[in-house]
Amino acid sequence: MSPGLRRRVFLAAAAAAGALLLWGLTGLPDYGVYNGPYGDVLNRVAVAERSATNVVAAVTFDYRGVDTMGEEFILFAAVLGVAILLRAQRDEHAEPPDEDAADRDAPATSNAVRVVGLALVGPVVLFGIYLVAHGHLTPGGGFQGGVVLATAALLVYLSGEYVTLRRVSPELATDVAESVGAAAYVGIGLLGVAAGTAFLANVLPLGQPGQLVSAGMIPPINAAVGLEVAGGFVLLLSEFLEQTLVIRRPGEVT
Amino acid sequence: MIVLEVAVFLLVGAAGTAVVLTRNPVNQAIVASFYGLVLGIMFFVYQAPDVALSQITVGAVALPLMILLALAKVRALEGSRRREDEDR
Amino acid sequence: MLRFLPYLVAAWLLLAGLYGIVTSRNLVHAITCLSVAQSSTYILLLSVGFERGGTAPIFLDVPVGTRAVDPVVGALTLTDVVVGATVSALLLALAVQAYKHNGTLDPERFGGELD
Amino acid sequence: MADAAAVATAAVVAVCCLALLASSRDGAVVYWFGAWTPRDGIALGVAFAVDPVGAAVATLAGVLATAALTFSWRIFEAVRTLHHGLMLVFLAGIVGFCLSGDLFNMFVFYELFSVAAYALAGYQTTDPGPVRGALNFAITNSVGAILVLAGIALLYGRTGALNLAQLGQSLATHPADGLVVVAFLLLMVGFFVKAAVVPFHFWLADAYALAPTVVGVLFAGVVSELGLYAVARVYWTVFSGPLAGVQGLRAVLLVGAVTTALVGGVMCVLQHHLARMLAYATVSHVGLTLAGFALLGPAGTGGAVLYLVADGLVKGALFISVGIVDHHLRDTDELRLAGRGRHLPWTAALLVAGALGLAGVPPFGTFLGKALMEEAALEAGQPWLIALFVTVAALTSAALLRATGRIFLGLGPAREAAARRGPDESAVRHPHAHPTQVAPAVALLAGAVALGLWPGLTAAAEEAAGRFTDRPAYAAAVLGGAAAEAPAAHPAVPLAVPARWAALSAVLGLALALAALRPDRLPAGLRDRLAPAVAPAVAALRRVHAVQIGDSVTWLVVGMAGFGALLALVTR
Repeated sequence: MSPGLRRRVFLAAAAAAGALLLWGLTGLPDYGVYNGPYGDVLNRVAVAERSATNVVAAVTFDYRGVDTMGEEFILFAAVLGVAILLRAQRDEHAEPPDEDAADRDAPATSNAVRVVGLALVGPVVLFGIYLVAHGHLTPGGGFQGGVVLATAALLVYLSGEYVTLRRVSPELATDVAESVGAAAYVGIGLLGVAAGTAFLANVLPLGQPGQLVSAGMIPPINAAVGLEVAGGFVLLLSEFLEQTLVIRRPGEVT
Repeated sequence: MIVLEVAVFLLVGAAGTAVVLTRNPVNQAIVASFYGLVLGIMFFVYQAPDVALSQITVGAVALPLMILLALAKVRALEGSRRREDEDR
Repeated sequence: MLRFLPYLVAAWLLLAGLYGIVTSRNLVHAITCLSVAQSSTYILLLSVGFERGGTAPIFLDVPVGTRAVDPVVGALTLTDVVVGATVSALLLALAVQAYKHNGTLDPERFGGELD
Repeated sequence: MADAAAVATAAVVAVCCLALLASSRDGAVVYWFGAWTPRDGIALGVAFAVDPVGAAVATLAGVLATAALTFSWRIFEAVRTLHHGLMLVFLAGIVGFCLSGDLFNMFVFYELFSVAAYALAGYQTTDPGPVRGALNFAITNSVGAILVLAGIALLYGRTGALNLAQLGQSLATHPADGLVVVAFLLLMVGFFVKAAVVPFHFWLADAYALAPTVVGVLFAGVVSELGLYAVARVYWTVFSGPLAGVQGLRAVLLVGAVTTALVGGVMCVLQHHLARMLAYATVSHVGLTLAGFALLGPAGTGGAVLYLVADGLVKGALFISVGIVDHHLRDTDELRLAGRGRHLPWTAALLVAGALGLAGVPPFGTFLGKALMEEAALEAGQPWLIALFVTVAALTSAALLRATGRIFLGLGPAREAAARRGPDESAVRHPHAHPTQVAPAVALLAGAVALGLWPGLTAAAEEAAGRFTDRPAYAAAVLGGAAAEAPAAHPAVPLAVPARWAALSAVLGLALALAALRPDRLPAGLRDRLAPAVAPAVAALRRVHAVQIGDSVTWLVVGMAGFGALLALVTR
């Protein structure tokens, strides 16, 4: 189809599809009205049953924990996929960036930016860990905390410290973090099987609601997810970075 | 409160449309980052702070960053391609 | 008006994102448009679980039994956000590859069938 | 080492799924993750609800993955570990998708195997084709996934449930309204994108044909069929209550089935690239399978499932055979390869056997599946479907027989072949096919034959389908309640008449192939009259199929509007 024809065909079809969508959407309860029952039941029982004050976390990691396990494997598959796509390509170039070259190629950064960037790394890491550790109590958790941790690694890069980044998070370490995170999720799930109930059953002591050590297996799962997400996102970002760096040959002005 | 909600919904609709209509991918990444932020705010209105947090970290930071990195990579490839042409 | 507005916004964003993909002349642009279409599902999910006057489903400072919004849609949307981001990352890697082989990000200039 | 571990894992998965299949024969096996059993009919957690149909599809995936990984034993060098990891994640996603009893959980597994598939389709990075195919595949299928999720959101807003059984119970109390129809539309279209039902199929040929063989085996063998499985599963567990009285639904689905079968069949004949040929054969056989499901009864469903499994084995074997051709002759273009396969008689035999499997000739399992579907078509008052089955099976087998004749016997007009000759014509890598390459294909074909010879298989399939289509029994098994009564025993399907139809397919296929290879033997009058009539239509069909990403998404929206309009019409 030519671009013009395609646009016209799409607009005509989208008008019809939009009308159908609206027809379906009018069947929903009004915005602001929730009829339940799933969410209402969980809001009523989750805190007592799981000692987790954040019911979203209880749903994510306990009641519907297998969804989240699938989600972690989606991340795992995507990272494997990006790696398989971009690494195979790097092999074509046959010259991995040695550290000197990488140092030269990293973006030029002013000292002020460098200092501010590096100074931010500590607080960002702390914030990330806080989010992971308190996931069962307050908003946050392994996923949000993991992404925040990954941005800390990125801050190091943006401060022009590519070499430091390679040293702090070498490919192998992030690979391992990501895989171990995914495997740990399955491992924690198997605890339930070992205890004689079901896969992903919460068999650890639940403790008191509101305390840092409570909600049984939810905090360990949060930690596993945090590890995987942080490793996964650092890998994703650094696979793209690596690409940018390989292409620029040493001595080249960009 | 209701006025605020309506304003946020309209802003989300407008920002999303702006992302689609921004044809230059570098500019689009910036607009997309703003859209991610607006969506995050909307999720606070929805009383879903968990989702808002991850939307802001992913939609406003991580994803635009990956887009920019991919574009940087493409530009680098473009440069080496042009150099090869000149060599020839 | 408000009772239907979020659904309207979601439907609009879905179609707008698809429009962007259909008319796109740049793969990276198309991928960002896909993430806009994806975001319509976040809005739709959270809208159907929203309860006016409800708090966030976090019972640290408020007692259990307080009216709260549906925690399930929150969990579903969290998963959805991750899925959207990872798919986008994979697509970006493919787009970079496509540029490497074709010298362009314009799908219009990739050529048709091989056969 | 990595090879052995991957093959062993896939084989263990296949065996486990087979065990599940055996143990679920007397009723669904329900497993609640986290031990969250339902309370007062409300599911708190996520369940796997395994029945023979889901377990059969999962077993098919496990068997195909084992065969594919065995085939790739000696081929991958550089990225082996990453590749095998992705393959196993891919398999895990498929298995989870088949076993899950929760709509959102199905979506998660759907995305899991899809994400793995996008990467696997595109990673052969030295060749520009796969990347382009993978991009179209990934974007179009992601749009499909978004529609699925929108459908889930609609259903959740109405019922506050995600468990399939609970959703079905909740919807059954009211007749279908706009929301139910549109939710069904969104889920159906989303899954039809994966199934490559016309007009959602435009992404498929590039993605399947350009993917590495080891991946193509699973793509062509089971992934498309998963889309159909999902539509059937969701229809029978969730929508069969409110949509039960809708007379026109069968017609709507049959429109999709017939279009898909014919477009796929014709496009298959028009291909000269072997893997593309198999890709379009997949499209057309998806159409046939959909016809079985579209009859909306136990017999049609049972036949469709039986056909799906046997056909998946046959197509897997064919994809491996094409992989052997590619490995040895470094090409898969029928015209360029003309006469160059003379030293590969075993591969030729595999392709001929596969073509007969596609034609649905006894003793292949495809025959039993088709016989059951034909029986169901007669019962449902749709005898014309038999003509469709005969035609389509003839088309796809003709394409393969033609290619086999040309490549391995050197038949066909010389000038067509000469025009396509490449420079490295003499490039033959290995004189003989390696056993780890041939054995998986032989094993898959043997499996398809074993299914065809299994005594009482049609009755068992019909019984399994009887459970699959019994919504109250499914709900009782998942949510607790009165035990389902044992379904009635089914008489064996008479096979004499279907055998004649299958023979007709094969004869027609052979005749078509010979006509294509020896056009000079056709009466001149017929040739002169046929060519001008067919050529414009063929050109138009080819033009429509020369797509880029924007086109396949446009067609997706067109298809959604079309199916939506039809559904709106019949549910009025």
